[in-house]
Amino acid sequence: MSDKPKKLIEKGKRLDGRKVDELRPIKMEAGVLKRADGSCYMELGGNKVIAAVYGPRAVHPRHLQEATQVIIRYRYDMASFSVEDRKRPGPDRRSVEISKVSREAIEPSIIKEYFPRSTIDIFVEILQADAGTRTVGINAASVALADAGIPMRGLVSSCAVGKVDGQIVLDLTGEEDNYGEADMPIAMTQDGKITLLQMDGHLTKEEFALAIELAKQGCKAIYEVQRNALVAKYKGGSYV
Amino acid sequence: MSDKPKKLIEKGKRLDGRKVDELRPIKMEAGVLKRADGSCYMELGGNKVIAAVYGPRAVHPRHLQEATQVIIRYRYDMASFSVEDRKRPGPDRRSVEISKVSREAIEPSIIKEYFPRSTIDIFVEILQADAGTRTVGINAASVALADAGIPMRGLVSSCAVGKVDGQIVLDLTGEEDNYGEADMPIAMTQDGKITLLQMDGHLTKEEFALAIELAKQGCKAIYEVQRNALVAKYKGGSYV
Amino acid sequence: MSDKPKKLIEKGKRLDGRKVDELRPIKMEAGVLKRADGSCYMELGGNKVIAAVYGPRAVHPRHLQEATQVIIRYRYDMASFSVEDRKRPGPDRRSVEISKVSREAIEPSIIKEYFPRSTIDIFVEILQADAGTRTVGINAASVALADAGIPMRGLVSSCAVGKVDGQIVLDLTGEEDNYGEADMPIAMTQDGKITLLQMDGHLTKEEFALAIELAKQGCKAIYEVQRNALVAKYKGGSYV
Amino acid sequence: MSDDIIAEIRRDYIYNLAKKGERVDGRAFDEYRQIEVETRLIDRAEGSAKVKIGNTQVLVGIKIQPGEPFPDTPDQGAIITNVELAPLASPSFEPGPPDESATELARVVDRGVRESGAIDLAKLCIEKGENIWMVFIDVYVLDHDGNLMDASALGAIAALLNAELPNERYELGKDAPLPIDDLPVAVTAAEINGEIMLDPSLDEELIASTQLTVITSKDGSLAGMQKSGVGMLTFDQIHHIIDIASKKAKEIREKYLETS
Amino acid sequence: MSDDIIAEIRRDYIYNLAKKGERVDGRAFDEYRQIEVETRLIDRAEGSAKVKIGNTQVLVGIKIQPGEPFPDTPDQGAIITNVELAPLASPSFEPGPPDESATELARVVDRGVRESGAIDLAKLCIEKGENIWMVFIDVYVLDHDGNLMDASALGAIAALLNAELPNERYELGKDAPLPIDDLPVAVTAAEINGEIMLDPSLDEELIASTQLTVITSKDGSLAGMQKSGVGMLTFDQIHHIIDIASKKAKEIREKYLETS
Amino acid sequence: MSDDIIAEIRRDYIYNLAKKGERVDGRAFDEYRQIEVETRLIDRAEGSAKVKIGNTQVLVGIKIQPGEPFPDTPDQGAIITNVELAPLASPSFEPGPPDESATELARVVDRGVRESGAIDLAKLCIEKGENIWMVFIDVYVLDHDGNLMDASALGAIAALLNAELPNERYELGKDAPLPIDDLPVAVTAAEINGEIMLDPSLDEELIASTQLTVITSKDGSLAGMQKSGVGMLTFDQIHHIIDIASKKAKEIREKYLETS
Repeated sequence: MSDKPKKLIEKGKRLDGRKVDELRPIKMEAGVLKRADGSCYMELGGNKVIAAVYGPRAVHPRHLQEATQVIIRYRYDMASFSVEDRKRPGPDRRSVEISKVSREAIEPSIIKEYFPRSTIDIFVEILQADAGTRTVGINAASVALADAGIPMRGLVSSCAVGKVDGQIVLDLTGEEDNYGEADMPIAMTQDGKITLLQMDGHLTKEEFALAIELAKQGCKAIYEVQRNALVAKYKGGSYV
Repeated sequence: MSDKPKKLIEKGKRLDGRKVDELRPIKMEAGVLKRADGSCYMELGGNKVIAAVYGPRAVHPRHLQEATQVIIRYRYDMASFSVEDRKRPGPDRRSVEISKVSREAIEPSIIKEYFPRSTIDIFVEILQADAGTRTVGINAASVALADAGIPMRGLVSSCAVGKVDGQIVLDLTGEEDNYGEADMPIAMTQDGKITLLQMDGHLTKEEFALAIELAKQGCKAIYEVQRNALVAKYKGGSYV
Repeated sequence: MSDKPKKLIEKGKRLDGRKVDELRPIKMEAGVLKRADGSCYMELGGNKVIAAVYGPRAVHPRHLQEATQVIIRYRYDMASFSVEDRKRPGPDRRSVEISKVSREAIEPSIIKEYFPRSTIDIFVEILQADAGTRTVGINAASVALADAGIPMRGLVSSCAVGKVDGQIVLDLTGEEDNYGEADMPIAMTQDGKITLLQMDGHLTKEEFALAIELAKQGCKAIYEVQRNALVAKYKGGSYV
Repeated sequence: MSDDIIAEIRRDYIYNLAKKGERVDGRAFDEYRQIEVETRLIDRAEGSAKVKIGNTQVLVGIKIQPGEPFPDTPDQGAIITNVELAPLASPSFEPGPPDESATELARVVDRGVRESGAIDLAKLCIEKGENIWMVFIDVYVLDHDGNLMDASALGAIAALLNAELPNERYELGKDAPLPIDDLPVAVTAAEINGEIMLDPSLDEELIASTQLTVITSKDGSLAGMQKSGVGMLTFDQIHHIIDIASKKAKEIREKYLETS
Repeated sequence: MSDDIIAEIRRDYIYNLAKKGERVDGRAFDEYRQIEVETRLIDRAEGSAKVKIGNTQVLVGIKIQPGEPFPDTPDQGAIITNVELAPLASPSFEPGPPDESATELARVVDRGVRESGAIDLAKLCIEKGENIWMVFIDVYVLDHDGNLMDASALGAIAALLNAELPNERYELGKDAPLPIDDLPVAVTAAEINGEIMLDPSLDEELIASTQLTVITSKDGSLAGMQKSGVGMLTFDQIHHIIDIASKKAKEIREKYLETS
Repeated sequence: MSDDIIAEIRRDYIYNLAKKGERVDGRAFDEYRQIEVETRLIDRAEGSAKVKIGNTQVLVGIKIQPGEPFPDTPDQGAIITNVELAPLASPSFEPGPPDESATELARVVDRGVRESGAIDLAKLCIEKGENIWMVFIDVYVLDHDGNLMDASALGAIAALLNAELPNERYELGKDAPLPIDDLPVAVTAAEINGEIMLDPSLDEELIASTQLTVITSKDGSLAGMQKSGVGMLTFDQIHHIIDIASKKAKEIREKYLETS
């Protein structure tokens, strides 16, 4: 880890030139994999993430089935080369927790009663990581679900907000996350209900109120990108 | 490990002031947990142990069921902070062996034909360890089974005997176990049949005969404590 | 590892005195274990290997069964003391791969349609290793299958060929494998069809053609030994 | 099958009560069950605490030993938090590696201590780049009747408060208390049928659509949050939870942590 | 059940085509699907490449870090190859430890690089017996439509070709390219109903009786072979495969590796 | 189902024989099956022995290598005992980590060697606190027809007796035999229908209510005991077992260990 820079925000500009309420550059494409029932690739700044959906499909063994609704499974995984120091392949405690909260963020948008005794599997692979991977994964997963034709109440959009150099900012970089005062990933449905909320660090109640308003804006912008990716799927498009 | 003290027994008194045929102070209480079907807390000297019983309950998957009798499972586990150097949570070879011999010590007292196709689970957690944990676990487990209303032929009582400074003694401390010449945990039914017998170290046949007589006395004293704990359950009581 | 000797072949003789097309001394005995349905012990130079076959037997759980044919399982395992530096017991990546290619080498010789919904288990234990263990395992496994009375189209025979000091040689020792230029284990059926083929190192196409002809000779010689071991089973014999 | 019917009846019953502003055990929506905190129970541990919230019971032991620092923080001690859902605590806990709930629980307790700055990690450095104190927080759940999050977090900070650095054992001077800078307290709320209730019992947890844990610092600021469980929360609900949670955290801190 | 019937119909269809010298997707027996190689996609990795062969897609990342040498090769660097059959790549891949196919795949790719002498391991020694470069080749299969072996092997060598030793990060001088001595290329053939076809698609793999992978060096010599799958090959078939595989390897090497 | 019936018939048959003082294979109650001990079979191992008791067959290999001492015994060598119930030995053995029976077996063999003082561990210290000899006793069960305990324990001590410290390999002088101080021998008895029988065969083990293993030292003292299996023993039965076991252990020691 390099040393902390003196200032992360100077004259309203962040180290990468963004304003405090600005997202990093985004790239998103649906339908990038052939075998998966639905898929989506997303870049957000240095993050490169791919999501795939399989299902609904039958559950084995049978005693794991649920009689009245589909079971959602979600696996968040980081590629070994996605981070500075090689990560051992496979799940660790961090990815187990992220898989859980990501599933809980996505699940309310799925109409689960349509497919009893079945499962929908969501796989998110982080190819390159640069802070905010779980939010990128949730965005890509939501589009992949739509791409797979899963009946949904709407898309889920996600972004992180936080506190850096005393200011509330949108979409933290790795550096801002490491040296900032708070990090808060959020996800919400199209109609503004919160499905993911985590926070580490310190915020006053007033700062929290500001932060959550900023997150709303961020998620709205993300939602437009998600919509466009689904529209673009029917016109072709390129990824990476 | 500190150095060996010169003498472990001086003028018939052991380092903690006990006589050779004396048990350490005991505290025992039944019914200390709400969720478990039966439970018991026991202290013996520095040992602090809690046992819980669940069952009889159905076995899944079905091919593990036994058609004519209940299956007994027993899990002895040491809390990470129960010993001087932190123990990694989870089973190791020692706890696997102790779980096996403890189950075999308890099982003969249970009337297994009453609950075919079912299982009774016994969980023993060592919260603090001070030599003799397996015997404390067996004593607490037997009371927890009774507390759960499992039909039994009687209680199983257990204690350790050993050889220290050339003498046969009852209920070894950690120090006596480390620097002594032999350690022999024993369990027996109310009518004096042996259900647990292990020995490490060296004993002549004559010493063994002495030791087993001393163990009989010890188990008898333990049995009284077990009985009282079950009686006290119906009058209330406090633990720890 | 000791240093590379100057020459591995001098005047047509190898370090252990063999000619380039000569196998190491072989010992083979069928039916050496009581519990197994079939078994075979084989020595090839310093290799000491035992193979056991169980089955056909029922598959549990049922959803793993195959409706029209038997499932073959093959487990190649090295004893911890079979190599210079103690090997941790249990499978590693090397043994997983060898188990796979060995199964695939053996499976074509078994008439699998005879036993639907069943499994045949082949266990190979390397007691002492000296280069070529997988080929010795395949030879012993094939005899063990015959010893178990499994219906087969014929035996599978296996040996390694390679390139050492620029020459194509049969049945490499550990030293020749370490310092040689190529190693190629092969297995074939009685009628000369290849069921195992692996190669590491460098061979020209011409060398490859030579090597495979030499392998044919080697397998033919091995086949005679296998046949004799099965014949000898009905006359008694000694192993190790 | 009959399990499902009982579950449905229980759900209806609690839902109907909630509409009337009531709870199964008669508590107010912002009322905790009885809390008990006992400390220094385990002599072998450098610190310990047993917390009961109603029938829920957790035992926390702190072990402290020297170790190597992480490469990216050569001058800071380390906190390692682990939660064991001991199978004696609930019929639904199985022996084995931690499942996702135990993992989440451990990570939220861990962040509640670490990210809130409760412990001054710089003071846990023995020799920069070489030797630091590793503080193991091991939570053993003994009886599970709901709200393990608050019980575990309270047990962790209570145990840390009475923990001693074992300097003597390693010939580093006299034993000394852990350098505690803050007393973060976790308060969990459940959403049931549109209503918000603090300290959900197990019955309530099973039917809650989602829960939100809010960790508050001594100075009243938010030191951590975790939404847990499928289900959604409105902005208003979140602001309401934060409001009552920070009040309740102050009460708990004063009553159980600042007296010891 | 109906799966079996579809499988049988597909098998018959491909078998009948093979008799007529044809393949499902219209290719000649010795023709590959379209190959695409993209490099330097992952900034965090010391080298990377994405390879597509038809719909099959693998991403290979190279990580390089200092480590201790193996006791028996104190003056040589180490190559550690790993293949992740990511569950997003196929409905039949499950999360969990590598199965025997992933293990075989990793080991053949590994030997194809190591035993062929593609990397000069002696130049990866930093300090004899103390410190060497460890080169991790991690293959992530993203989309599985057959012939993972050739895609993975091609991705590995393509990623190694653009990998840099991170000398600066460890204060060992300037970054430098990996010392690559050879460009081994794997070509896989499937045997179907007596016919030999290169680059089997997934449909073809599922009904092939066996496959043979041939790895060829720049100088045309054989640098590795692996028969995979139950089934037998005649001597003639093997010689034929080696013949066409070495020609095809040359084409692939020239087109995708020697231009970069 | 029919398995159960056969098991019941076998049980009745053996029970009835026992009443008449007889055993299935015609042995007396205190008689062993034929014992064979072969040593030095595995050149790669520092010591080895194969023991047959009837059809039961175990192979024990000793590997010795330098290593770090345990913190609490800085001047003593280490013994690590492992038992592999190799799946070739019995239809009921599965590949995988050791189950509770294998674990118990390994631990009893281990204590039989360690706690009996058979090896002078102080002489296995190379440099105090730094370097010691680690002695790995690996027992591979090849054919299981009952009484693995006695076969494994006998194999362990027989293999240790011919093991050599590989001093030359590590440039520590000349190879030397292990410092063996005692020759503990395990004798196992089964209780069947009130009768006590030594060396139970597999058939007898399956219906025995419990077993007791008694380990005896050269000087006739008891050096270890382990009751194994559900079931109870009276005091009289225990004294009787100790009596006949110590006699039998002396015979076995003289015949198979003191001649080599």
